[in-house]
Amino acid sequence: MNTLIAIIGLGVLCLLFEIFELRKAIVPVTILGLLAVLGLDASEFNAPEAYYNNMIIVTKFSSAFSGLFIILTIFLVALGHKFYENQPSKISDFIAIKVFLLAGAVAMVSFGNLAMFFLGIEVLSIALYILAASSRLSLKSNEAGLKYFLMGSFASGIILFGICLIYGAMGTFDVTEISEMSRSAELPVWFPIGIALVTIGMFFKIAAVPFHFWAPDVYEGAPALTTALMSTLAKVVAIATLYKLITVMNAEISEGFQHVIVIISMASMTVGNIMALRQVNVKRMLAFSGISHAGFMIMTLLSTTNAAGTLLYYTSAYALAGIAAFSVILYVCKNTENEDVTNFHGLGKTNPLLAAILTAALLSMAGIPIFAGFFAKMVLFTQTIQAGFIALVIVAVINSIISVGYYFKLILAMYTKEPNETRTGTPVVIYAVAVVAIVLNIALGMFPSLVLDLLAS
Amino acid sequence: MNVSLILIILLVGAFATYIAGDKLASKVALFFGIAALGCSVVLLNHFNLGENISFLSQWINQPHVSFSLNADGLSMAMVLLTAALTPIIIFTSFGTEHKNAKAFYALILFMSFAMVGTFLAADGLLYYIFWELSLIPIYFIALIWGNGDAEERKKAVVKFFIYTLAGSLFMLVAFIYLYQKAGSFLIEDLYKLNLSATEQLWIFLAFFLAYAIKIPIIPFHTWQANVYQKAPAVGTMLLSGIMLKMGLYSVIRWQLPIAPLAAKEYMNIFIALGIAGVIYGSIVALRQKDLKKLLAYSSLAHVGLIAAGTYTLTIDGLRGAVLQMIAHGFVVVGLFFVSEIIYRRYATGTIAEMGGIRTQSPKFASMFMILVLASVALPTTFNFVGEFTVLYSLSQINVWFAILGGTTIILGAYYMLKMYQQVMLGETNTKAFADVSLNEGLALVLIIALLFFFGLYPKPITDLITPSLENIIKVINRA
Amino acid sequence: MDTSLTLLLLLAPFIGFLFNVFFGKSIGKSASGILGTLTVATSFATSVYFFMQISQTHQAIQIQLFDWIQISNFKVDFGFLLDQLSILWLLFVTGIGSLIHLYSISYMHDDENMHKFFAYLNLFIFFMITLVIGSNLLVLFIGWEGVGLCSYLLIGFWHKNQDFNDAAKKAFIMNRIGDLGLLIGIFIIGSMFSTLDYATLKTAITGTTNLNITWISIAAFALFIGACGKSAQIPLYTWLPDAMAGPTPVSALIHAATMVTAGIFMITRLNYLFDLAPDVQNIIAIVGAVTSLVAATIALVQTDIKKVLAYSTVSQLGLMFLALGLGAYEVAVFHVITHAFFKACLFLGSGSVIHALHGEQDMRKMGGLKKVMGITFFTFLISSLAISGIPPFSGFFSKDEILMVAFEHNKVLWIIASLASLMTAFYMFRLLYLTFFNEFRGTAEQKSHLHESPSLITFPLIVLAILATIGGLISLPTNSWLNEYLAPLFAKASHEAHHFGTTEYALMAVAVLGGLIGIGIAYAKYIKQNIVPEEDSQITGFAKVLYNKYYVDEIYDAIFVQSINSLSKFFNQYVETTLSSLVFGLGKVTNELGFQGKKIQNGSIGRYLFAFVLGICAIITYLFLAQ
Amino acid sequence: MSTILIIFCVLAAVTLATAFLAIFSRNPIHSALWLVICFFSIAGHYLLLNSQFLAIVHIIVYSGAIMILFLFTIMLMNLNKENEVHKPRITRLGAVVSFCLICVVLIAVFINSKPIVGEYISTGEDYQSIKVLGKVLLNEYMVPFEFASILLLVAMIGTVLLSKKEKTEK
Amino acid sequence: MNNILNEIGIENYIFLSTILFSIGVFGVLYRRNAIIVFMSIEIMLNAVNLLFVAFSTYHQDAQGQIFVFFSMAVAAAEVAVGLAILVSIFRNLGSIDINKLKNLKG
Repeated sequence: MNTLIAIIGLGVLCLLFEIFELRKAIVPVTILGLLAVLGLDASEFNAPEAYYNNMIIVTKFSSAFSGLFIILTIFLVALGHKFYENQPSKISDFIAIKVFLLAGAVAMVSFGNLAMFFLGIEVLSIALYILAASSRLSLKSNEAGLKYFLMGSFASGIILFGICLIYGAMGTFDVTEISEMSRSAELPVWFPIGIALVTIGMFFKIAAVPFHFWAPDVYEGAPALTTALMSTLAKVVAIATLYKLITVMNAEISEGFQHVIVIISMASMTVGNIMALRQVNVKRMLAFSGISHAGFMIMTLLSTTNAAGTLLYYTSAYALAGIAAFSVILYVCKNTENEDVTNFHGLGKTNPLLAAILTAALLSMAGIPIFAGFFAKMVLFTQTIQAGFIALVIVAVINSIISVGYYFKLILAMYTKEPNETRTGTPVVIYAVAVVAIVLNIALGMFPSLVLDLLAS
Repeated sequence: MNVSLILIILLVGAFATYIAGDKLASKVALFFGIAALGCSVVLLNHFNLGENISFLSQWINQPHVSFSLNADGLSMAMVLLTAALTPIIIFTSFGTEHKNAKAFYALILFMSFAMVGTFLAADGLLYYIFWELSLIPIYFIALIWGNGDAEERKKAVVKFFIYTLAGSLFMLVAFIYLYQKAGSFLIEDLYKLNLSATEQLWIFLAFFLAYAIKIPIIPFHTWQANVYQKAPAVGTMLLSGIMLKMGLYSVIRWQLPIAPLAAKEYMNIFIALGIAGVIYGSIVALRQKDLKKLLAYSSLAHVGLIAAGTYTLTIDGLRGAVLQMIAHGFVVVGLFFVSEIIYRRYATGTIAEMGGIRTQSPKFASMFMILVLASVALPTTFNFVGEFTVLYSLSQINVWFAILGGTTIILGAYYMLKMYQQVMLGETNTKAFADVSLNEGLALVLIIALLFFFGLYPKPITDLITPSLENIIKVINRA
Repeated sequence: MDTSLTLLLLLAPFIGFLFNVFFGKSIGKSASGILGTLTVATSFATSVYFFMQISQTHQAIQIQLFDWIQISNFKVDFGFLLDQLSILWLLFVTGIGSLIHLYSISYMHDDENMHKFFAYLNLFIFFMITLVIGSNLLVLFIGWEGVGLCSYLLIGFWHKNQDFNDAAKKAFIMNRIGDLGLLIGIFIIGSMFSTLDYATLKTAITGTTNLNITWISIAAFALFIGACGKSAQIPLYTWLPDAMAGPTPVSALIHAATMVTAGIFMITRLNYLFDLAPDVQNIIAIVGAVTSLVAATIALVQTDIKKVLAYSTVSQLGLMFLALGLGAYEVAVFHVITHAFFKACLFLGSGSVIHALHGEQDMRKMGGLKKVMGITFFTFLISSLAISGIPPFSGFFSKDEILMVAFEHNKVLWIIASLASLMTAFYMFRLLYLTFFNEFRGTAEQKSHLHESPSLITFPLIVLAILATIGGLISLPTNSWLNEYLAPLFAKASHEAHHFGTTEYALMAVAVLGGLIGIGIAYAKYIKQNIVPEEDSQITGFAKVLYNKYYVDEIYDAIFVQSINSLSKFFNQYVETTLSSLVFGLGKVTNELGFQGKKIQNGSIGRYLFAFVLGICAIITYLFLAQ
Repeated sequence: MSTILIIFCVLAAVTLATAFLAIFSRNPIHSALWLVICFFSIAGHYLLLNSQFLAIVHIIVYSGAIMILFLFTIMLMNLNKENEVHKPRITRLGAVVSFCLICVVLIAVFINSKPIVGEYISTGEDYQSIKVLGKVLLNEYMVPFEFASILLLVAMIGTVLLSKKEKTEK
Repeated sequence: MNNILNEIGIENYIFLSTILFSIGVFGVLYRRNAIIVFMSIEIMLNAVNLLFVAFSTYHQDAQGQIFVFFSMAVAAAEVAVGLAILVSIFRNLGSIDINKLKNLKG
């Protein structure tokens, strides 16, 4: 709770800074502030408590994920320092929106009441619509914004309908009560339908097939930093929320529901990976990659009792790799019109460090050992096999193989092609973010227990 | 003192090499390579004295993974092979200029690190990690420092990477399944499992896919020739000299003891596949126009025989396979170095452009000849010891296996001598061919000396590996 | 003492080899030649010492150096066995070897790589000694392969000529086919008796009853294939005539006197095994007889002086195998020894001729050399008489014994063998007449250079001629020293039992008569009628078939080499590409799917939402309506 | 059929009809006006269900604010004259199909489910007067209430951000 | 006090809402004018709001109505943001035809 309040306070502070003409200080102060919030969050980790009539329930799960969100936000804010340098008058707005977005995200994982959940998801979504469309002179950005907005609102409608049906069945929005009731009596069929609809809405948010169509278009059109945010923070928030939703409401996962999850997971992985193979635009490629990762993350829903740690680990690994990759993309495509692979030609020669970081990030996403991505997949597979879905794991494995194809396309472009332009300038912040993100990723790979055991009961 | 030391040396070496810069890189790498070799010899000494040099520490709690390195005779032998070949391979590269040398040598040491790890790991997941880890450096080595047309090379290398990765991922699934059953990735726990026949079959096949691609056993070999041709000499040596042996080692260490019922049940099929590889590889090698490709197919034939030996599940088969693995490691490194020496002078790998070299470079010709002979397993070379033992074990299963597998000594002689004739003999070549330099000669002599020494006196290695192989046989026969 | 002497025996040539390899070039040609010769002579001296010793003690010397190969049910030592048989072999290997080394000093003097030649020769002797004195089959196998290697190196000694290289390669590969057989035999023996050691093996085989005869027969047959390869028997004989591409001393040493007898040595060594497999023995006898006849017929029309000798060697080896097959091991050994003398002499003599003619080997371009090359001619004549089986030369005794044994067992074999002997006499004297008699048919330039060879060449000739003359003494029909000497080796009682009666004398007379008839025909044709063989193109009829060696090379080429090559082509062009495209195909299909999939993602919000709605409907239907 | 049911049916018919008309009208202004009527009919439902406060809020927010915003935008863009070319037939078909599908599926599910039997509970307590709503909203739902302000703040910043011209400082 | 749903039945509200919701969905798919599409989404949200109130009555519970407030807030916020996006598209494109927004695809 304190975390949430502090974050909101920080967002307001950002707006105040604009008023007092302290623009230069916004980014550093926000980062410092977020670090402080991170500390606050950590202090709440071992003090689970419910606040304000169960509106906010702080648990290990929520504080751990909040911590991850805060870290990701720190990276994204730091990257914004460079990204928005040409729009000084808007920087406070951008930063503030991101901080509020973080607030929405934290609310989403620590909700104790479906109202909080819904408001959280709307804060997040609306902030994302704005960020996606934020490059107002670019038609691509506008298009991305509109597409995301239309489809997102549609999905919100579905979620709302779902919540409504849950309410209709239970007569309350409080998850604890819902959980208790769901266990006891015979329920009207509204409840499972409501759960299904909410889940579908969340599937949209994490871009799972067949609700994924928005993702590539929006990722491509949105400004690169927003894409970074969507592919890392937003996706992670959505899957964490979905996981929490399903576990906390104690929705009895019926066999049919498991089948649905399995099919969607398989479809997401397969479609995402196959579609990514022929992409030229790196952001678009990562969008499809994100879709396939969504498929992987959904696998955690099959073993709801003990997969929280796994999910945290997977999302951390994925998001950190994503941050590292996007830092490099931001650097490379800063002055280019698009984010095509051609821009990466010869990066291995012109900037070996960033090339190495991008390589590492892609390897992590591909699930090559020592990077956290490998352990994430491994633990996930272990759990899924334990849950008895070996066919799903085999599909996942085949997909991992396909995914190598496009990740390596980018790596090959960096190392085997001749550079077509000279790159100058060493933006320290981008370097720092990229290095820290990838180091964290590798550290997670070396000591997976640090995160995996965090949520062990 | 325990075996993790050698891993640390190699890893530190890789970083040190990178830091040392392009000029010093090769020397620093060689230093660390030799240091690792020294370390492994010292460790061997400790091992022989009966000290415990294994290493075990908890790593991941949930799922239960430990950082467990176990040094038994088999592992030590493979580690020694790696540790001995690494400095030799680094040394052979001294005659070739490599741009961005620091990265190049660092990758070599890193690869060595990963391979040593694979040989030592006693925890399934740790083993898998090292196994995968070794793929990355060779990928970059082949990709960046390789020769030939860049597009072709890219195609070959990516195919190789994806193909091998594909195989090993199924192994990962198998490991996870085993974990699920045993509650641990530790090899001793996996050895204790009593799986049903069906389970064993699937596990066996999953492992087989990984190993068949890595080794390679036909028909999973299609990546091999192209990658060998395109990779730089060092890469080819690492691949053929050590990396193939990872697959064979793993068959002995993991596949057979974990799924013995399946291994016994389908033994004949897998032996037959190995032997088919012998014949097929030899026949395909006959018409190769590229020296490195020819050597690749010869390698296919040899490892086919080794694989057949491992699948006999007899102590002779395993022992012969291990001996032959080590012998083949040295010979193939020597032969690829020979092709590199020719490449340095003629800048070609095409056999048709060679010929008549012997008159210009008698020393080189002799050493090449010896390597050719070793490769065709002439008695007194190390390869004979291995090949004899393997063929003997095959004859114990079925004489026809021995006869068909034995065709390697005929066909092998045919294509190797044909190649030697086309490359070295005939009218003096119009292009000048400088005889081997001191460095080149030294490396070759070293390899040759080792081959002869162990060819005449394989006892140290046999004694080293036999107890652990007997243990493995015991595990295989536990049910 | 014995150990170090054995090592001296073994290692002396090896040291010579090493020295010649590393320093041969710097110490000069003569020095390297002398060094090479001395090392072999040292071995010879040691062999003589051992011979003396064993003649007195009758005790085999066994030496074990170290463990070599460890197999589950047995262990192979690196050990040596010096018994009657091996010492006998040692004597003539090192003896003739020394002579040929000596000969080579002069013969090879013009070659720039003479030190290498001596290195290889030394190496050969080293391996031959290993082969002979090894205490088990695997050490024998070292030598077996080693001599094959040296043979390869020496046939292809003039490596600039790719034809020679082809011949060398062929020799090596055909040998290896045999080697595989030998290995299989070794495997079977190893698994049956858990030992490869001769001594243990002998006790194991002779001491046990109810052995599995089938497997023993298979083992014996496999071993026999090995022997076929090394000793150039049908079907693996074609390499030997081609091996004449090597320098003549090589032909004399390796391809006449020593290496090719390895097969006989091995079978004699394992006589107790072969005795248990009568079927295999029959095969051996038949193969031997047929080989001797076939090779002899081919030799009838060859015009290359060395080719004739080569086929003669094959033919004689066939006779030895005949004897082996009939269980008369000591007879075979006897013929090995006499054959070594006269055939070495013949080869060296032909070398002397070729030397004088600066490399000319075609008999049609020789003639009349008797006048200039007296010593060569004389020694050649003696050896020819010996090989033709004319008493009192050594060949008479040995060949006669073979024929006699054959007669005892099987008349058909005897007829074949006799026919082969008759032909032998014919073609040897054809060779002699064409080369040494009548007028010189070469160019004038060659004629002006004709000369007798230097004494370094003639001396070995003389020594060998003497041996060819008196060699028969070691095993006289009535009083065979050799049989007695070898008796401890054999499991069965030796053949000396045959008392000499009329049959025997009649047989002897028939044999001699045959020889004389052969000589007579040759005389009539080549001296009286002064016929010179036609040019290649004019040969017709059966002679052409013979001249082309029954087209066996071509048949082999068509059946084996070509089929393997086309198989290789097939594999390379189709199988490899198919397999490769299968793997690539998977990738391509996925890629193409990705490409096609892009069309679905067409940017239309309507379509996206439609998919969304469909998704919802599908899930709801599945969850709540389908059950 | 009771009066209430009849009222319900009429209101429902109006709601659905106006919703359809809003979608089918070519002219956006007409659409907006139909939609306003639709909202009013929904407010009628609220009144029917005796939640007067909500009905009023609904009219104020939707008809008063949101629809005015729509109309304002339509006027701003001068869209009122646009004669929209109809989407291609396949798209229309898709729309109809999905409408039917989602309708049929959802209704089928609801019909399939167990019908509610017996009396609806009636506690008799006041649960929807302004007073009660205010208490619930500002006590129990204080946090979401505050959080909604964040939502609006974000929307506000966002709208400003999207419309604000960049200062050309360079 | 009698529960009004005894007269009408909660099912009818559910059906009404569902149909209204479906009409919203239909509108989103059917129209290419972005503004109308927005309106259709508003219809969807209103359909749910209606159901909330109906359920609120069904349970005799105020929370459902409270939720409607939030839902309205959300609707308002969405409309504000959506229209802002629409305006900037109109500025760039001169049209709000969503069929013209197909630059991002593949």
